[in-house]
Order: sequence, then C-alpha cells, then structure tokens
Amino acid sequence: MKVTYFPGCTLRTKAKELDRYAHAACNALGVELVEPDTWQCCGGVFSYAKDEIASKLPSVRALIDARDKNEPLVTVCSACHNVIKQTNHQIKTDADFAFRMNNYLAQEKDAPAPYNGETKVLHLLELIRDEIGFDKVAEKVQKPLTGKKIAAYYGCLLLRPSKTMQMDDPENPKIIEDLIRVLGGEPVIYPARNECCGGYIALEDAESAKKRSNSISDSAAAHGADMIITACPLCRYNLIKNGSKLPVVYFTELLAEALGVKEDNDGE
Amino acid sequence: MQEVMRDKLVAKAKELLTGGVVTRVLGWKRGEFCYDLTPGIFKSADELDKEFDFGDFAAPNLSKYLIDETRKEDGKVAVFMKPCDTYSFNQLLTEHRIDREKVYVIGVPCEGMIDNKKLSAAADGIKNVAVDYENVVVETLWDGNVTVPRESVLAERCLNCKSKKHVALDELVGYEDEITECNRFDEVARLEAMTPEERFEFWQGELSRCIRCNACRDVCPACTCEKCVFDNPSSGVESKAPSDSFEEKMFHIIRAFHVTGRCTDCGECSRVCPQNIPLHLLNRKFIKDINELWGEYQAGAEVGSRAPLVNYTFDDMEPSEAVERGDKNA
Amino acid sequence: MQDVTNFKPLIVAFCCNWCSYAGADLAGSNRLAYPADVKIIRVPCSCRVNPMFILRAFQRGADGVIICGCHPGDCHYTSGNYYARRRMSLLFSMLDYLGIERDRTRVEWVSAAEGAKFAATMNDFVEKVTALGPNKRLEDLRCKK
Amino acid sequence: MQRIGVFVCHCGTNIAGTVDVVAVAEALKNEPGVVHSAEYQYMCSQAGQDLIKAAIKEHNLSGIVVCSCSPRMHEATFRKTAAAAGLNPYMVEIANIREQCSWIHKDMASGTEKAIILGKAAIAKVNLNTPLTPGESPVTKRALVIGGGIAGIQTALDIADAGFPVDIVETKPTIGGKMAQLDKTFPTLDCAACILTPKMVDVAQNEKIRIFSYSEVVDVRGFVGNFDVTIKKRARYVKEDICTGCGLCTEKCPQKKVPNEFNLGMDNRRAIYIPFAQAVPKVATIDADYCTMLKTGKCGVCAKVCTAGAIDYEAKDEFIEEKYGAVVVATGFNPISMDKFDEFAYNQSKDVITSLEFERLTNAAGPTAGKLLRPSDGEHPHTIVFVQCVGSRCEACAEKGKEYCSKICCMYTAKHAMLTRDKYPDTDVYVFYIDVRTPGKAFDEFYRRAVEEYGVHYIKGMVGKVSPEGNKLKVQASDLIAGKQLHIDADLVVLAAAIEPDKSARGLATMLTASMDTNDFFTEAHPKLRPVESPTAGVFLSGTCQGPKDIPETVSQAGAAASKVIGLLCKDKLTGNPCVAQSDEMMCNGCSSCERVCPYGAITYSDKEFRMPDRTTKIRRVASVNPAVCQGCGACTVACPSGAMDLNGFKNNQIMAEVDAICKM
Amino acid sequence: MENKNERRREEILRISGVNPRKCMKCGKCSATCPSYDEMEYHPHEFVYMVESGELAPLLESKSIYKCLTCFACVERCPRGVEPAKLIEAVRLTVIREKGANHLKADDIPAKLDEEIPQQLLMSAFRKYSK
Repeated sequence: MKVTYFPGCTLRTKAKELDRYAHAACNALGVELVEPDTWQCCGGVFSYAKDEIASKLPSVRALIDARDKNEPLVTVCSACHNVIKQTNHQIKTDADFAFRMNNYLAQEKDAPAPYNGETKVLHLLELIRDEIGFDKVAEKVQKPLTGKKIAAYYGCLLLRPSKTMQMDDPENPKIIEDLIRVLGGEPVIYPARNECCGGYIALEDAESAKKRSNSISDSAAAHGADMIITACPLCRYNLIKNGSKLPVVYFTELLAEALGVKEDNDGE
Repeated sequence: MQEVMRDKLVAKAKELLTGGVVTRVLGWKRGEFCYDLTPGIFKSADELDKEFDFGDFAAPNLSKYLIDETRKEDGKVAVFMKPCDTYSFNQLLTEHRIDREKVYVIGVPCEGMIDNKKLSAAADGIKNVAVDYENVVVETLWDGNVTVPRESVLAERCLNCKSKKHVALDELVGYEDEITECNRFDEVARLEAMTPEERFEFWQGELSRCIRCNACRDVCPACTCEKCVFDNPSSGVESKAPSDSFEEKMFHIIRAFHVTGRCTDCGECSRVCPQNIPLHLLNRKFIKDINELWGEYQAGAEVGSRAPLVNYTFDDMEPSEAVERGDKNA
Repeated sequence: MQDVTNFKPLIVAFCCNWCSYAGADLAGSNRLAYPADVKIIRVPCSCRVNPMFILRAFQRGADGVIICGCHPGDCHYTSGNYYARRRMSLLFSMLDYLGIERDRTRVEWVSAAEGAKFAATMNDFVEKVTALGPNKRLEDLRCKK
Repeated sequence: MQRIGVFVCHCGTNIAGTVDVVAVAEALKNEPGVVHSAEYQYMCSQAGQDLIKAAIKEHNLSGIVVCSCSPRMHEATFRKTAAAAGLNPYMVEIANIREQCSWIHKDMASGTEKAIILGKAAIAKVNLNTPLTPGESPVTKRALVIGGGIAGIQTALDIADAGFPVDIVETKPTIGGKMAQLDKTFPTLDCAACILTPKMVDVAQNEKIRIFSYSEVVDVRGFVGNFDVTIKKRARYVKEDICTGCGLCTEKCPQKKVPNEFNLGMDNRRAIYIPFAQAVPKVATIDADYCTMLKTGKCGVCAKVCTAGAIDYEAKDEFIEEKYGAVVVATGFNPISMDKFDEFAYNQSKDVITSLEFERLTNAAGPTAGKLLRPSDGEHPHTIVFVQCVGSRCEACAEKGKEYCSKICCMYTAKHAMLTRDKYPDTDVYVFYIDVRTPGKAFDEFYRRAVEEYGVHYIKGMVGKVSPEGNKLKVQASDLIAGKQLHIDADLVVLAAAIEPDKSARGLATMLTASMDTNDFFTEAHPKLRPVESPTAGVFLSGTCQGPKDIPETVSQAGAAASKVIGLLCKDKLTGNPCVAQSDEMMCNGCSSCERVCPYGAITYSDKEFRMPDRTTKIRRVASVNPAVCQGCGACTVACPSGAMDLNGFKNNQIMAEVDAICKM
Repeated sequence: MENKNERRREEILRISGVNPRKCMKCGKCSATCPSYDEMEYHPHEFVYMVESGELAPLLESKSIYKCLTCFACVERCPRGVEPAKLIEAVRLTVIREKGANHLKADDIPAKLDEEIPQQLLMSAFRKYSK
C-alpha cells in the first residue's frame, strides 16, 4: 500500500524518533509512506475563525497532492492530523470557505484543479485500525511487549472535536489501547488520558502547563502504568519538561519495537 | 455524432432476441427522412436490419412506451435508453407504471442529440447529414453541402445536459460519462430577473402560439394518465378544440403542475412542440423552486423516492415568502 | 381606462371547515365587517383546494383568490395544511413567473378563534386587490393583441 | 335534472335586518333546477322545519338549499329534517347568509346581492349532489392492549370493567413494566410494588382479560372496528397452564451466570427463571440463549425437578390470529444508553450508575436486598452525586441525546436524594441541576422538603467530568451561583438518564399506520383535544409511548384511552362519514401519490383486470379507499394527477360549480 | 461607542460561527474547563457576555490567553454552543488590532530551551499573534 505522508515540521527536528519509527513500522507492515515533493508546516493549531484562509493553505496543498495521486493523506503527529483533518472538513462543509480557498489557489502558478475535500485524511493509528487491520499487525509482532503496563495518552488533538475527527469515542477512546493489546502489552485505563497537557500555554503560563501535565502523568502513575505513550511531540515535551515520573515515548517507537524493527533503526 | 454506432446496438438486440432473453426490442425506427427517427418495436433480426436506426436524431425518450409493452403477456422487452431517458424510466417505476421484471434496459451513451427544428432552420431541403465533434454537414437538395457548427444545432436539453450516467441499467453498451457543468436553470433565472410586465409579455407571446395539438402531453413520459383530465368531462376542465375558454389558457399551467415533482426535465415537450414554445421553462421553474424551497430533488434519480409535493416538513416556507424569495436574489 | 374609483373586486375565499370557516363565522358573530366582495367556499381542509379551482376562479372573472386553513401544526387532519402550503408555494410562484400580480393570491392561516384576524385579513386583501384593478393579465395570457 | 327547493330564513331580524329575504327568495326562484322558493321567520323552528318537510313532499323535491346561519350551526338539523321527509340528508346544502353576510354587511343592497350569490352557489352545488349513504361496518367487541406496564394494565382493567374482553400482549415474560422495578413512588413515597402488584393480580384474575406474555404483535391488518392481528407467542419451553410457579427449577438450574435484566444486570439469574416474586403470569421461562439443554442437548435438570411436568424442550413459537375492534398502544419507554456520555465514566466505573439502577439498589427485592451499597466493593457510599439531564435537553448531536425534557427525572432524583438522606443521614448528597422542574400536585413541596428538611445539596450547574481515581470518583462540576468550579470526591454517581420510546414502537407504528414524531413518540390525533387517540381511527395511546409521563399522568391517560375504547366497542356498527374519498378505477394510474399523502392509511392498491374496448383484458394497479378509515380531508384528490380520486360531498365538479356561480356576474 | 461595541459583537459572532442564544446556562463548559482556575471569566461567562454585549471586560481580560483550545467544552456542551470558538474569536478581535500581538518574536529567546518542539512555537504564535 502506498500513501501520501505528511510528516510535519517537528518530526524533522525535535521529534525525529516519531518519524523514524513510523517509517520503520510501516515498512514492516508493507506500507510505503511517500512525502509530497514539497510541504509546509501545518501551523500547529487550527484556526477557528471562519475568515482565516491563508494559514490553512499548507494543509490544502498537501490534501491536493494526495488527491492528485488518489491516495489517503497520512499523518503521525496529532497536531498535523488535527489541523489537516479540520481544514478538510471545513472545505467540505463550508461552501464559502471552499470558494474563497479555491479562488486563492487559482491565483497560484500551476494552479491545481479546485479542491472540495475529496482526500481521505488518516492518522497512522486509523490507517492501522481501518486499512491495515489489527489482525494483520498481530501477525507481524516479533517481540511482544509482554508485561508492559502502558498508559495511552490521547490529549485533545486526536479526539476533539469528535464530529470532525471521527477517530474514536472522545470520552472513552480505545484505539491506542487496542493497539497496545495487539502488541502484547497491557493497556492502563486512566481518566486523564483525554485531558489537555496544556499545549501552547507552556510558552504563556508555564505554571498552568505544569499543573495540567502533572495531573496527567500522576493519574497514569496512580493507575499503575510503567510508561506513557503519545502521538504528539508537544504533549511529550510538556509531560517530560514538567517532571513526569514515567517515561514518555512515541507510540511509533513501541510499534517498531514490537514489530522487531526498532534496533535496526536506532541511532540512524 | 455518437461514439456508439447503430451496428453495435443491432448486434446487441439480435443477441438478446436469439438468446431468448427478450421477445421484442423497443428502439428507434428509421423514418421518412434521415432526421426523422420514431419509436418502434422490433421482433426479428430481419426487422432490426431493415428498420432499426440510431444516431444523432435518436431523440425520442422510449420509456413511456414501456407502460403498454409491459402489460402485454408475452415475455420481456429490451429497450435502449440514453442516460436522460433512464430518469423517466425510474420515475415510471416509482409510480408503478412499469413492471421492471419485464424490461431489459440497455444503456446507450449519448453525446447530445441534434434538434431537427434548428437544423431545418439552418439548412433547407435536408437530404443527408454527417456529424462530427465540431460540425454538422448537411447535404441539401438545393444548396449543396451546408456546414453548421454542431453546437448551434444541438437540442437545448443537450446543451444543458443534466447527466451522462444511466440511473437504471441491465447492461451498458459503451461507456458512462460525467457532466462537468450544467446551467439548465439559467434561462429560468433570466426570466425571474425580469419585471412582471416583461415576464407577462414573454409568456403571453409564447403561449399565444399554442394550437392545442396535445403533442406535448402525448409525448411526455409523466403524462401517462389512463385518462387525462383534459379528456374527462367530469373533471370540469375538459376541452379538445382550441377555444378561448378556461382550460385553453390554463392548459399549460395545469399540465406543468400535474407533472411537478414527477417531471425529470427530459425536455420532450419542447422537442415536439410544433410552435416552438419553450414549455420546458415551465417545468424547470417548478424544479428550480423545489430545489430552492425544499432541497435538491431530481425525479427519477432513485426509484421509490418521495416526491416533494407528497411530502412536507414542519418548517417549510410560507407561500408568500416563497414568492417573495426571488426578490432578494435579484 | 378602467374606472378605478368604482372598481369592486371579486374575491373567492376557500376556507377549511375546521379553523378558517369557523373563524369567518366568529367574525360574523362579533359583527366584524369586511367587504361583501369576499365570497367564501367551504372545503373540508386547505389540502382539498385544487390549483384548478384557483385558476378556474381567475378565468371566470375573480380578481383575487385567498386560501385559508388551520395554522401549521393544528390541522384537523394533522398534515393537510402542510401539503397545501407546498402546493400553493409552487402555484403562486408559477403565477408570479408568468407575470401575474402577486397580491392577487394569498394563503393565510386563521384559527377558529381568530375572527378578528379573519376580518382584518379580508379587509387587507380586498384593499390590495382593489389597488391592482381588474385581473386582465391572466385572462389575456393567450390572447396577444 | 334536480327538483330543488330554496328556503330563505329571516332569523328574526338577524338576517332580514340587512338582507332583503323576499328579494333573495324571488331571485333564486329562476335558478336552474329550482322548483320552489320560500322564506320564513325561523327555518330552524319546528314550524320552519315542518314547512320544509311539507314542501319536499308537495313538490317532490330532490334537493334543498337553506339560506340561513352557518352550516356549523344547523346543517345537522336540516339534514334530519330532510331525512324525516324521505329525502337523502346529503341532498341538503346551506348558504351561510348570516355569519358570512347579514352580520358583517351594513348595507341592504350589497348584503342582498351577496346573499343571492351565496344562494346561487349552493344551488349550483346541489344540482350536482348525489344521495350519499354512510358506510356501515361491524365492530369486533374485543380490544388489544400492546404493552403490559402500568399504562397497559390500567387500560385493560378499565376496558374489562366495562364488560369487553381485552388481550394484553407483553414482550417480557411478565407484565408489570418499569413500575415493577421501582422502589418508592413520588410524591407520596408509597411502595411501587404495593400499589402495582394488586393490579397485576386483578389482571390475572379478570375473566375478561387474557395475557399473552413473552409475545409480540407481528402483523396488523384491517381498520377501526375490524383489526386482524397476528401475535407471536415466543416459545418459553414451559407449559404455562401446567407450571405452578413453585420456582424449584429456578433454584436447581446449573446455569447460574445469566445477567439478570430485572436488576439491570447488577446480579445474575439462572437460565430458567421467573423475573420476580410477584410476576404475572407466575410461570418459569427458559432463556434459550443460555440454556445448556437447548444449546447442547445435555442437562435436563429442570425437567427432572419439575413435579408438574411443565418443561417442554420441544416447544415452538406459536402464532395466534385474533380480531379486535380497537388497539391500544402502551409500549412505554427505556432509559437511553449512556455509552455516548462517558465523560461521566459510566463505562469506566461500576460506581457510576443510572437512576433506574439506583432504584434496584434501594429496593428490598434488589441485588443488595435494599441496602445502598456500592456496586464495586459493596461498601456504603458516603458521598453521592446525582447528575440531572443526562441526555435530556441535548440538542448538540442527534445520536447522543434527546432534545426534549424527560419530565420525570427532577422528581425521582429528589426522591432518591431524600430517601438516601432519610435512611443514611451520614451521607452527603449533591444534586447538580440545570433547572428543577416540578409542576404537579404536591411536587414542588416535595422537592423543597428534600432541600429544607433533608439537607440535600442542590447545586445549579452541571458536572463536566467524572474521573475514577482509586476508590473515589472525582467529580468536576460548576457551581454557577457561587461562581466556582467544584471538585467533589464521591463514592457513587447517579445519572438521570433521558428516557426514550421503546425500540419496538417504530415497527408497530408502521404496522398500525399510526404516525410518530421525530423522536419516535406516537402522535396524538389532536395535541389538546384528542390526546389519547392516534390519527388512525381505532388506535389509541396510553402512557409514555406518546410522550414522557410520570405514573399519575400515565394512569389517567390509560383510563382516558380505555374510555375511548369503550365508547367505540359499545357500538354495534360504525356509521362512517359518507363524505369520503372515492377512486375511479377506470382512471386510476396506480401511482401511489394518494397513498403517500393519506394521513390515515385509508388507501390500498390491488391489481385488477380491465376489459378493453377491443375485448382484450389488461391488468392494472388501482387504488381503493376504505371508507371506514378515510376521514375526508381531500389531500389525495389534489395529489392525484389523473383526477381519479374525488371526494364525496366536495367533488371537483361541485366546487367548480360553486366557483362558477360566484364568479358569474 | 455603542456602535463600535455592536460591530465588534457581530464580528465575533461572524468569525466564530457561534450562536450564543442556544446556551441553556447549564454551566457544563465551565465544569469541564481545565483552565478554570487560571481564568477570570469562564467559558459560560464568555457566552453570556458576548450575547449581552458586555465585551469590554472580556477584551481586557487575561482570560482570553488562558484558553487551551482543548475543546472539552465544545465536546460536552449539550446544546452545541462551542464556547472555545467564541473565546478564540474574542482573542482575535484583540490581537488583530494594530500592534496588539500578545506574543512577539523578541519575547521568544528568553523562553527557549533545548527541547522545545517547533510545534509549540508555531502554535503559540498562531494563538497569540496575528
């Protein structure tokens, strides 16, 4: 299977592991992640102002690239996923926005055909669940994560707004837990897993971010977890920076480990 | 010009006849002139070879003839349908007028049909016609070859084609296609933008030409009533002769209203009108209103769909708002 | 020119038996006057009004036609006025499209308790139709001079 | 040609004051068909009626027009008058020259002119009238009640009390419904079982009432007075007439791990079971999904222990066909699923429960024998948080909650809070509310008592999230009055889940051609004036299938539905309104347009053979109207494109004739 | 003055697409808000105050920078009011004014550390600057 892959800026800098293990794991699962020739940063957060056009252009360009190749657009970073999926949804549901966006694109050199939300946006987790299938992943597990008590941390970006993201139940999600089970680990369910880590507030009010992050890592620890896994570089940063007692790793790393392709890619 | 040729259709029809799938074929029959194709029933290979025709003048929508054909006891009938004809077919199925079991639908692609009234106006004494993408070359009796751009003689309904996909099908000969643009409501919108006086002037001019020949009614695939109200003495609107009385004036309004929500916009009414009255603009007005008032509805797109006039929602627009709504658009 | 000053319009009002006809009776009981130009035809429900009746009235010389029914949601037959509302929306829009003056047609929801509204509606409707003068257009639709 | 008599009434000076009645009578004399024209002081008086009767006989009239007051006033009177003189009552037309003429016009000239026109219109119509005879249909004197909760029970008892046989069809193995699961009832706090179970016994012992438990309605045909219903009696593998309800089998059955639905899965029952001690009928039922014998053919313990020999592993579903004159729908409600509201952690903690589960937890016959204990660890909870409006008044998302107010939650929550504080004064009880709605006799007083006497903490605000941490439930909520975000460590959280109509209702509505609203509640024929009748004649509504209701409302509606049924079953024959739609088969296209607009399901189709002029035959689908079901609105007549559908009494040509008469100037 | 306030109110409603009249004042948004303690005005107050036109206190309040756009309030609102979108719109009316950027490039170096992901800088700029 070949898919269009949007890595996002952080995956090329501070979150290289997230990217590297995603490639390694996908390789093992027979999925080829193909980057567009050029891509730009998604902007980190989706703007909810209806009149905001320009900041959503990078997402649309990536969507068009995938559309032209007739492939789904896959992301691993929660933030990129959230921004691109919401942009796609806005194009599909807000005719005025779609009209103005297409007008904008029409001005460009080599203007693409008008875009109306045709591309399917998938997070790697969704790709695994819906396209590859957990059963297929289970077959490929080489080194099961037996005995590991793992707390899945969703944060807000993967799940909300649920009407748009359509990934899982926003209050009682299970996609990462199911993956952990498939990989042989033991998921730890704790109530803070869909709470916000504080996100960008870290730059504005570090104290507030600390409060949020600690409540999450403490809750996971209290429920007996050995480690926390996440799909979001910012979540990971906030949790670690604010002194999480538990290690925080990307889900792709665990995935690669269980598939037996982690070592080959370490220290690349 | 049509991508799929007559011979291919004849071969398909023969195959179905000899294979015993059907006992007869409903198709287009060669007429007096090359541009004069009429509906016909073919029961043998011989008849097909002699009389079957298809091309740029295969305009007639054959769906209506299936009402009588499927009531006959003797087996299945195969029918050729262009994409737009299949909408009428589905609508008739919705209205339980046709027994689907007795029909074998063969989809035929359509590149647009030529309006023989437009062609006659462009060239006098037509002997033969050759058509390609760009042009129509008419061999005439008196003026030699006359060449006109194809677009200039295409039927109005084909210039505003609503679909190149069959919505009902047992088998396809050829291909399905997409419509990129359809501006069929532009003309209605143009009328709507006029002043009431101008509109009145326009319609008075058009409807005054009506000779009440009933051709529009007789060809219309929605006008399939066992007995038309205009032929029924107890309806109170019966009248056959052209007169000055009520039904004469109101004939077209009532007819359009009777087919509202059932009219698929196939355009047959305007095609057959000997007086060139743009009757489809009445039907399209209703369709446009329906789309705007209660959401997009295409009769015949789906079998069994609930027509807008036999449906409602609690918060439909009031009639006064519905009429005034246009002012805001203008 | 028409003698506009003495023009008395002919108005046909179709009233549903359960709400509007009762509303008209109430207007009468309360002696609420409206012009004698209005003639009421009783129908069981506004959904009984066939567009043919309206066109027939115009053709026979009516200058205005009004349909009155129960308020949406209050139909004696639960849904009749909803169908009437859709039918009349289309018919009136079509008449407008043909260039007929809009003020010659109207749908009004009048309950059995709204005698005052019935009278006020008729007064207003008669005034509007009077202002339009005789209904020439619909009659002339096919008779280009 | 008709022979028409015209009778102009003076109504004292009511008409004669502004209408020249003599001139009207004179003017109408020359209208087509008129052979007699007269005026009189008071046509509705005995003398006036006698005058009409005499004229009918003397002039051999075939139709009459009375120019008088509104037909809403005296149409029935004059129809009787005509009938008394041997004239078909539907050959009478009224010209309303009082309410719609003399009373509103001041000027004699214009009043008279209009009265003449109204008279002419009525004459034009009578000219086209035909005698109509109301159809008659027999009434099967038996009622069907679908649903055996308190609504169905009360309706059945009331109908049986009037002497008519009634059948109750209940899907569960016992009647009793939701009320049987409740502990106490507001606002009087009497025990639900104490007031319900005697009624259940009454039902069982009433000779007029049959109970089809563990059964469902699978087909309904026919119409008012004449319903043909098929009831599927599911195999319960126990012979109802032999089983004594001793319960030995339910103690010996080795399959012990079946979630007990009566206690909402909070404990287990056996594969053979009697739902609760006072069940009616008190017979055992084998749950085929769990019974080892039925699944594997190995076990048979219940058959061995049953001394009566009631067990029958070979039992099959039975289908019973029965005729009924009336059908009462009493299908009730269920709490909605809490799956989509997991911010309250219902699926994440056993100690988050619904209010109905709370009822079972406090009920002496419940899983904890009436002691309020936490489901997770059996400990007594010290802090309890009640959350109101969970899924009610929720507009955000259709598949999540319900837009309406569930009506009963405010009161039962007050009851729960009060009872908890009464029995366990050491518990802290919080109720989070958006509004407290307590309209009802002694309802608000009840709620105030919970606050004032029992010290329940009512907090205006909503709970945002419930987090299970350790053995506590951390509740994060708003206190809007104090302007604070509250954090409460609770032991138990109780969710007042919205209620929704039972899922079976939609299929049933289709079978009955009864209409429903967007929430799947049955629609009433008129929201104010006919609240217990469905628009479909002969179908009546009882209880929450029509909308959220508490027990007192349900019982009063159940009684009202019963009285409507009794009124119907009292009749030997139903006389229809002859002004119904009629389809002309020769013109009908069979297109189904009429059927789609008919609110009563009065129109059906059949294939008929027609002889053609050329002696061949043709089969066509044509509509026919059931005159017993049609109410005569006329929606179909306009939907019909061919004009095949017409309405007796208001035919197309009759109305058109009125139009012509009015417009002929 | 009146006019400017009303224009701003309309602008906020337009760019947020929120209809505050749908609010039934249950307070679930504020019950759910993780930044409640950091805020002077809380989600339900934003909804109420925008509806009633009381904009000045909101525009001056630090609360507009405390919202995490975590969307918990949007997710849980029973009426589909979407308070977070409204807060974002209020913030935008402030920072779209000339020179009103809340976060300036010059502020950044002091806040940087080794591990800060690009994502954080991007997000913060998007939220706090025009």
